[in-house]
Amino acid sequence: MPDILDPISVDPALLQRIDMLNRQYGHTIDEDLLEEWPKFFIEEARYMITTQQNYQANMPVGLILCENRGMMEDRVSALRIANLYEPHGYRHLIDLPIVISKSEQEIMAQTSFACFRTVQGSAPEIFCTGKYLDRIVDDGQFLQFKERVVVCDSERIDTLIVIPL
Amino acid sequence: MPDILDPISVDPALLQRIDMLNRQYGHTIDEDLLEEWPKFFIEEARYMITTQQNYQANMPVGLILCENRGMMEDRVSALRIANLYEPHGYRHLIDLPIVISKSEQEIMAQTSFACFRTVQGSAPEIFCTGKYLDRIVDDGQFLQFKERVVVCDSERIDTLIVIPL
Amino acid sequence: MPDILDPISVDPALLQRIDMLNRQYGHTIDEDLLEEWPKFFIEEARYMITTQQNYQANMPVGLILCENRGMMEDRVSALRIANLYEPHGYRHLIDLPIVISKSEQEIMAQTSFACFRTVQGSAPEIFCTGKYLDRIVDDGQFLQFKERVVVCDSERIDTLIVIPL
Amino acid sequence: MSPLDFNLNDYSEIPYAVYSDEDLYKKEQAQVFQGRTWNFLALEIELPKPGDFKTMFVGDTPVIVIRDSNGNINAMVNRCAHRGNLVCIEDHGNVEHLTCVYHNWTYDLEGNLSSIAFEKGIQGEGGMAADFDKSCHALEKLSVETHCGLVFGSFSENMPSLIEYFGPEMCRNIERLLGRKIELLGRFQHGLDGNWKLYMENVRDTYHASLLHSFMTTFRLNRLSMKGAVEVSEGGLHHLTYSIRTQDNDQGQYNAREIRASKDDYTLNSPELLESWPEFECGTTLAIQSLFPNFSIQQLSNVLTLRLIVPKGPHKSELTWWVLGAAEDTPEQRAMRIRQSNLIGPGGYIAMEDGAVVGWVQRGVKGAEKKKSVLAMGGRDIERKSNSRCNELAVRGFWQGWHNLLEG
Amino acid sequence: MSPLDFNLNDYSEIPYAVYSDEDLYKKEQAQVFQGRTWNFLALEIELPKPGDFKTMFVGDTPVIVIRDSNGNINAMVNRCAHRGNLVCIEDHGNVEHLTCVYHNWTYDLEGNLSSIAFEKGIQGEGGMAADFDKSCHALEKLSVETHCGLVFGSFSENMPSLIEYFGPEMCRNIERLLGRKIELLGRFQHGLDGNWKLYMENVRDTYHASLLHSFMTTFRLNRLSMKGAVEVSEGGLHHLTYSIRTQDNDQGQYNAREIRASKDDYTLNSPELLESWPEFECGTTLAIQSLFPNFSIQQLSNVLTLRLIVPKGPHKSELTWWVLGAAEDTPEQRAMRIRQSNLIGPGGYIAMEDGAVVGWVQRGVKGAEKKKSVLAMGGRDIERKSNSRCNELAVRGFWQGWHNLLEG
Amino acid sequence: MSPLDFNLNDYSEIPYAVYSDEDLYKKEQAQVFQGRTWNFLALEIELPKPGDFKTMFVGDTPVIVIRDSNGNINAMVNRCAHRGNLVCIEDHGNVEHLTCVYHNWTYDLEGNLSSIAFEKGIQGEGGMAADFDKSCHALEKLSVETHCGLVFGSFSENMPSLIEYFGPEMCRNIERLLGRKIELLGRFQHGLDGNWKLYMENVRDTYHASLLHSFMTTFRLNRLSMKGAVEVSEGGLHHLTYSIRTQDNDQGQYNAREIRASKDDYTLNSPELLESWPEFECGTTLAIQSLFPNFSIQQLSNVLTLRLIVPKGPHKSELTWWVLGAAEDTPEQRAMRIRQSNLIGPGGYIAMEDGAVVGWVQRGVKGAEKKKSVLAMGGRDIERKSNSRCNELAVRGFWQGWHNLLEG
Ligand code: FES
Ligand code: FES
Ligand code: FES
Ligand SMILES: [Fe+3]
Ligand SMILES: [Fe+3]
Ligand SMILES: [Fe+3]
Repeated sequence: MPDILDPISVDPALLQRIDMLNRQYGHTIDEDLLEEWPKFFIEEARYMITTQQNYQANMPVGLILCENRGMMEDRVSALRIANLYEPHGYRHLIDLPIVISKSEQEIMAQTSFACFRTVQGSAPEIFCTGKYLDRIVDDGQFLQFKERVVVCDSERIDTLIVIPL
Repeated sequence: MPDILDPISVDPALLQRIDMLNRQYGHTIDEDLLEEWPKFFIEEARYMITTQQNYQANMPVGLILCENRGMMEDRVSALRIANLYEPHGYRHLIDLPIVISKSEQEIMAQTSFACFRTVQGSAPEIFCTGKYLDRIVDDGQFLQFKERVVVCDSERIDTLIVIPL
Repeated sequence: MPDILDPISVDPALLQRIDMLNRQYGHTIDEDLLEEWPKFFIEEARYMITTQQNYQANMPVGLILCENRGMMEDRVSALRIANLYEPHGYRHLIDLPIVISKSEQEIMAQTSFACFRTVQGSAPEIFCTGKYLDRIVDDGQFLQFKERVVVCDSERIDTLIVIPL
Repeated sequence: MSPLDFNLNDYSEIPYAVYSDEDLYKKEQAQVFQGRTWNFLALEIELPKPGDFKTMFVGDTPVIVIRDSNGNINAMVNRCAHRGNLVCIEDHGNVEHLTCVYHNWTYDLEGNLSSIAFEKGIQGEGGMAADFDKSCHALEKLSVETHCGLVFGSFSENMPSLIEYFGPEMCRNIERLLGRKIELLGRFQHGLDGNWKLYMENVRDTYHASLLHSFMTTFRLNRLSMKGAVEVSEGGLHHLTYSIRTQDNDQGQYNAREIRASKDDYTLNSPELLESWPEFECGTTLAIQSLFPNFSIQQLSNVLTLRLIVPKGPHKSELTWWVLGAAEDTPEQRAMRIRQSNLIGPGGYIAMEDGAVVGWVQRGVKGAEKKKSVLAMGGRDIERKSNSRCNELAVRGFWQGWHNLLEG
Repeated sequence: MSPLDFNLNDYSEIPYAVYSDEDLYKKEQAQVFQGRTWNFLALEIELPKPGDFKTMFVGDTPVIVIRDSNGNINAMVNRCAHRGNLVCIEDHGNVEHLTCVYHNWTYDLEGNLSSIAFEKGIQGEGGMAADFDKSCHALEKLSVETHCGLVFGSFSENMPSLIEYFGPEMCRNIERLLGRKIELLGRFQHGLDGNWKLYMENVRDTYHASLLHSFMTTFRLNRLSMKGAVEVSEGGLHHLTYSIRTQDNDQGQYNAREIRASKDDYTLNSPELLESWPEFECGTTLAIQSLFPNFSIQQLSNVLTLRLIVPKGPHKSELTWWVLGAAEDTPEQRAMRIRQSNLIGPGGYIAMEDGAVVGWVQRGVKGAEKKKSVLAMGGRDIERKSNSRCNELAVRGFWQGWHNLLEG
Repeated sequence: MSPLDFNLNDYSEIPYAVYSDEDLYKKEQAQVFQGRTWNFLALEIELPKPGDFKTMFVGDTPVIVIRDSNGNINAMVNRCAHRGNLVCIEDHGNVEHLTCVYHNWTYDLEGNLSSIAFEKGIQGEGGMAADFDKSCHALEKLSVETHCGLVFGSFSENMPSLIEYFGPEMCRNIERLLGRKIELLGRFQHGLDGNWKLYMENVRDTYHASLLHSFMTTFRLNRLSMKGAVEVSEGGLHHLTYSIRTQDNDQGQYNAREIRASKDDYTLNSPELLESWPEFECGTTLAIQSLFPNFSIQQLSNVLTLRLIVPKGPHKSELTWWVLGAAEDTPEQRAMRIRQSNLIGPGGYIAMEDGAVVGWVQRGVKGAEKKKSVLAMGGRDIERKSNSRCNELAVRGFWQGWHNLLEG
């Protein structure tokens, strides 16, 4: 029997917790609660945005790289204080997660997403589609990302990317 | 610990009922069963479509306003009988709900959505992305909207909006 | 009371299994695991891609028609060996299913989807939006499609369609 | 055939090329929008405090409208005098001075260049060329005048005053509707797939309203059998039409069998949508006014709206709607305005067809670049006033005004 | 170099600018699509009943095709004689008369203006100008002729009859395929990122089929070693090519090492896809016919298709596919046609490459506006017939026909 | 005013039409990109093995860059000599020969036409015209030269060598940065909503960096008060600017009250982002170099990047970024480069504003087709070198080089 039909069996409750994590994650970004965004990650977490092409070629440099939560906080403060860009917002549609593996230490999950961007005064547009590749830790009470690699389907970014995906 | 990771805890069964409500809601519109659409609302419900800009500025006028179910039925009958427009249909992708608050009287939920429009003879296009801000009542058996405010991310509408979102 | 609010009641576990089936289905295509794709179908399954216009007019010819799993395997081998096209990939966003009917023999379900296409070197674009009309069989252990009819909202396809939807 | 090949002696036939010709589009920007016209810029109440600004477009040129510390409203092109960067990125906000982000050139709220980063260089090296005179490098300024809280600007100097430009008949209606403390109830953008002039024709087209808009006809919000009139100002530039619902001399002209738009069978479950109160002594229940080139003021029952249609190339345009109320409104009156606003905008029971028809005509005239439309309803002349609205008088007037400017 | 700088004495070199030049595109609309050509409009069976209409495009001009109460099929431009609005908004339907929604002008099913709303005004005021003559304001009409259930229209008057225009060889194939009761099995639209002429070249290109389409070559649906021929009609306008699969004089020309498209290794798990029956006495298993300017009829085994390629500007076009069956088909035959339809359309095992290559050439010739393609396969002349299909005869013919019309 | 109406004696005023004029765009393709320039094509390390190829654009013409069996890198237009199809569909790969999928014409890795399918026809019929000479139908070839692993190509023959074209000063910097074994750390595309020349102006604009980029100024990565210089090569074509962070003669010029970009209040939680090591003896911490027409090499601390800006019509362009490391890097050094790469690219703390400002200027100059920008910072002349970077010297140089080519 094709095992493709038989994904690693996951307790529905866990699936729902991961889904809720993604839901809150998208909500936090789309509602511009960006100061909260780093809290989805553990202190020494890694966050990277890259493209499918760079990812497949194992290129270490992507579009954005944070090697710990502090660097994520810096991304947010820069966006508030230092960087210049036209006002715009995202609307995430995040699919349900597929659990790739599960161990004592972590859960590896993959999730498809589309992110629409609305620039002030303009119509909504597709900004990015891609997948989240996550390593999630569970302290029993909360789920947090130990790593989230955002792999964009396209190697092309329009104008700039300042709000995290 | 960041409470952003700890959304108000909701009985999964309720979450699923709300989700099913949104599912049926989108299905009803996309399948052009519009005469059924008002039934998702209680008699004295409020339905409003507005833009993020008007919403944030507390502007009372949006794109469409129904102050009771009768006004919703009028929207549907006008669309069938009175108004002129090119044949077109929607395809809703509705995210899973986030429950903002829950009381005896009502559940407040927020849900992201994207609505694609296909005009006769044309390719599908993004018509609108945004969020539903809902006040939902539960008579024990059924969930219905007491209020649904559709907040569009963009302040710009292309050509016209006649089918409810 | 409007039965629109009262979809045929389905055991949540089944709903989740169907959802997981769709999730794996989209994952398999988007990750280019196309050799696995036919395994989502039973041997004598029917797979068809058509347009809303042809579907409503009961036209027997659509865009792609496979009358058994072998014809699906041929679609995959042709795409690998015979056909020429520019490198591109999909990103599916698949809504949650609505169960239309359920019997001993099969489950009929309908699911909305959007499929984004990223052609090498280009930005992501909407390739197709539409609905899956499924007849699903449950051997107790696994769910598989006895029939999947992909109904595209638009009657227009851009350039070509070689990867299944 | 040139896109400007009009009939010599009237404006009853319009070459379709005026909606699509690229060169004409460029000429129109120079002669109409940057020419001898007053263009609507903003509502005064959009800029309550000193430093408040908004950005918008005159034709397709980006413009800043801003209130200075003296409370005056100024307008200047949103283009840095240095190398052309947009000086204001946000579409509205409040600033102390205007600073271009590219090289930090700074302008006062009148648009004068007040400082240049490193004007004298650094450590005695670099700095602006000796012959460079800051006073010659202000932002490009528009003349600005306001009337009844409406702010207008012009790229031309020594324009006639707004009052003269509009003329007494037009001013009377502006004052009737806006000569009081108003408030903003909502604003939105509306994208149209057609040339801006198709929309202005529609606004000035007293012939179409009761024929295109079933809702309007069926609920007798406007019929040509009602008492009313259409006025066109000198040279055709502006127009005003109005009608009085309560005086309908209906003699069955709106026979449902002949007029698609009358629907005997159609009624509302919630007629409160149309609840209104007699807001004006004159009894006017519908008034539509266009102020050349691309601005319109409308009263429909108690919904007061402003519309500005901005070109986005020959084939596209963007419409901004402002929905207004009066400060003096009672809660009930305010509620009625809000409810009636279902009639207007991209989702309006009445207005939605106007958005659609602009796109349909644009598509209809494809391949007709050498053909003409005909505007012969109500004759071919352009009288200054008619008590009948069963004509295309105001549309012919639009073309007269437009053509004179273009050739002028 | 002008986009029309062809070799004087033949059509074996084509300036690439013909695929992108804007002015040429406009000229082409006038001289080719609105010129002395018969353009495919519809299948008769798409309009079975009086009042049935569909809308489509001749070139980029919107057209209505409609069956009147006498059962005749008429065609007229989908542009109101008043102010250019689309008269039909739906892409198909059934009506008693044609009413423009904008001002309710009404036309009969022949396109004659039958009534004007408020023609005489209201209460004696307004109404159409005295000199306005309804009979001079019909919808712009096309001449219409039908043959074997195919409806064609022309903007030109006194065109030769369809039969003369196509000529006997072309008619013979039309009759062979469609001279019986047919039914519609499916229809879809196909967007292409290239100039419409690139697609017509492809249709007429007997050289490419077995080289581009692996599926075709591998399963010996068409090889140049098979018995067949290509015919070009007088002046190059139309073409027909056919082959007989069962008579293949293969001498190893399709050596898999040299011809990318032959795949020795490739087989089908479900060969029933290709099951067919000998439908025609002549034994023809592949026939491709193009009827100038932009229509094609194709028989591939038992799949019968019609294709119309419509320009959407110089760089884009849109293709409509009709898939046909015969009323007399047995259920088995019908099933085979349906199964074989996997070969055609945007998802067709064979057709998909034709859609892609149009876009690739359009991108390839970017920056080559001053260069030319070469069509020297099979010499440089344009014979009326060749028993070899290893040539570009029919493509040269296309350019001859196109060029004569453009200059004509 | 023609888009080429420059001041006679200097390049301190630039007509805004250069960013939008359609005819100029066409002329630019011929005179600049297909003219007497060396255009960046690839990094040698992108094509390590014989048969490795990539596709890209010179101007808007599609080009193939490929390594042949002798290890030489060749470049040819990606346009089949037969009928213009793209010869390479994939954007990179490895091939033994170049085969066009349309009709199987095959070229060797130097672009010579080696075989034509059915050149002699089939069974003695068809085949290429007798007068057709394969040797005259190669792919259009570019001259190719490489320096320090950078591959350049030109449509012109007998160009000066790369070394001469760049000149010694420019070569010195290329060698400093790339004269060692390098490796590719990442590559991405970046879409910009503006004319390509706006981006090249930005690259050459030593005046803007510390004023536009808060991050750069706040963390003293680059200030005009630092020791540095700008050099412009003969005729203005190329430029180089550099600065040394450790030698800042700051005298309060960057007063946070006057310079928007200095943010006293702003600090990093994770300053390791900026950790760097002194990679170069010269002490240079920032070097930006542009090689005419559209290529740039940049060292920012330890981030080494290449940028190529390709036009996509007058109003759009596409930027490719290559991020480089050195084979000799220690793991710590590599980690620093990777961390510092947060400064560049579409998401770069510093680079993101450059992408945005290109679009803002393009929008700002709408409606200014008859106006000019002013480049008078640091005078109006074009010296070959200045120890101050507080000027627009290198931008004026760009226009000199561009204008001479266009008129040349
Ligand atoms: S462009 Fe505004 S300061 Fe330079
Ligand atoms: S445009 Fe058709 S009736 Fe006026
Ligand atoms: S176009 Fe390349 S072989 Fe014909
Ligand atoms: Fe109207
Ligand atoms: Fe083909
Ligand atoms: Fe910069």
